[in-house]
Amino acid sequence: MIKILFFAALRERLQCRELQLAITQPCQMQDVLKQLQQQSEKWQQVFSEQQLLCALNQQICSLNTLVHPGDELAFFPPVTGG
Amino acid sequence: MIKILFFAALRERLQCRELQLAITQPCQMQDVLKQLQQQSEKWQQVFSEQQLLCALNQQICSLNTLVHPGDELAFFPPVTGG
Amino acid sequence: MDKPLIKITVQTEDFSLADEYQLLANTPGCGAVLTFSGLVRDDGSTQLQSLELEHYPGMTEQALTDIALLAVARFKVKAVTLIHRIGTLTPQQQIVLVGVASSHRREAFQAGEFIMDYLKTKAPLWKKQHLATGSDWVDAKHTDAECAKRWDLS
Amino acid sequence: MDKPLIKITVQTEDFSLADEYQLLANTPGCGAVLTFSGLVRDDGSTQLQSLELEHYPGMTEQALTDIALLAVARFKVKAVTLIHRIGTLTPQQQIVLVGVASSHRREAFQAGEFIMDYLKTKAPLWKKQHLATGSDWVDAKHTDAECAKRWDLS
Repeated sequence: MIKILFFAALRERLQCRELQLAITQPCQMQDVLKQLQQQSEKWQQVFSEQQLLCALNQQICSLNTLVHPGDELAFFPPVTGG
Repeated sequence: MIKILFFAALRERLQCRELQLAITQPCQMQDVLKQLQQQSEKWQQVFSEQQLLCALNQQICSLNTLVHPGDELAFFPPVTGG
Repeated sequence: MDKPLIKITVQTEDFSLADEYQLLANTPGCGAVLTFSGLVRDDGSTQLQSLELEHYPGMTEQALTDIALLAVARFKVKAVTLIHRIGTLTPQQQIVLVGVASSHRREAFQAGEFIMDYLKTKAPLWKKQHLATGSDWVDAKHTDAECAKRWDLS
Repeated sequence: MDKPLIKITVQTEDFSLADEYQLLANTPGCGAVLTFSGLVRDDGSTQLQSLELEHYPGMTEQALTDIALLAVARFKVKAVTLIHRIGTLTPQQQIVLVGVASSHRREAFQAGEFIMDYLKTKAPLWKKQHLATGSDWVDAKHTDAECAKRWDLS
């Protein structure tokens, strides 16, 4: 299993703060993203419209980064703190 | 007459804080400087050894700047505030 | 060199700039203290009622610690304080504080600006503005990405 | 744009950074407040007992006002506070405060650094240090002239 978190505008549009996804072997961030997009037409649309960053275990990462079972992933819009 | 002020290391070495000099017509800062150097051998030495800035009426100026009767001049070492 | 002093906080409560300044000014061998604070701006035209700050708990603290460590290593500063507020803020309230103590002024200015530029593009914080006419998420600024690039961070 | 608020003081008394910060933070439309303070540094090796600050009364105030006006014109900041102490100071005491309030962070950082670089090469102030072993006038730093050159000031 992996834990996936969503924040800010993405969280609101998906109406989802967190979900679990079953993976049994390492894959790339982009494979996870593809699987999320296939959840529904709405998810497909939200992910295609929104500019996104992703993080693996609380570090910003690229879509090529390898994901292992037990990891914590997150997707979110470009940050606007400060 | 013009008023001439000295500050910091220059003031200490000349043992002079302020003096008046008689001028009746406009001259350059460097003419005033030459006259000061001629005061004594000690003044000659101090002015030749010390790196100096000068100001006319409380604005930093160059040695070519014109001086008029009634002006306030100052000579001092490079500044070290802040 | 003494071990650099790093203080990182993510909090809903307000902070006292005076207290944080005093702490920094007490850093041994310090000759320069810089503080930068970001406030909720009300430019009069937007009728901003409040600003809501969401963050990624855990990752925010980690990201702020990383940037403080980078700043210390790069600019050899003696102390860094970094406080970011979350939750609901109103115009003129304090959002963020960056404090730096160093031997000389140049490092303090550089470290302070580096930290803010980094934070604006890398720390997982998001602003939602509540106006009289409705609410919307603040868009990331292109200029912030440009600022971060100056330090080879993106 | 509102008329920029400029506060210049040359004084023997200490100043309160907290009070000056609060004043700057109240500037209408301000989203960023930067403060920089220079302290008497004791690096442990010099056995500094005190620092004496001499200045050119009248010209110092004029020079500080000029640089504040230049900073306001160049960086479009909303408020500048500039306080310089004179007289005898001991290690860890505050010497100088530069405070800037602006809409955005970049102008505040730039104006703050510009003001310090200018002040270090153009304001008629001189430091004499009293050590356990004797007293001497502090030499002007070549690096300060270099810093001022970055802004085309020399």
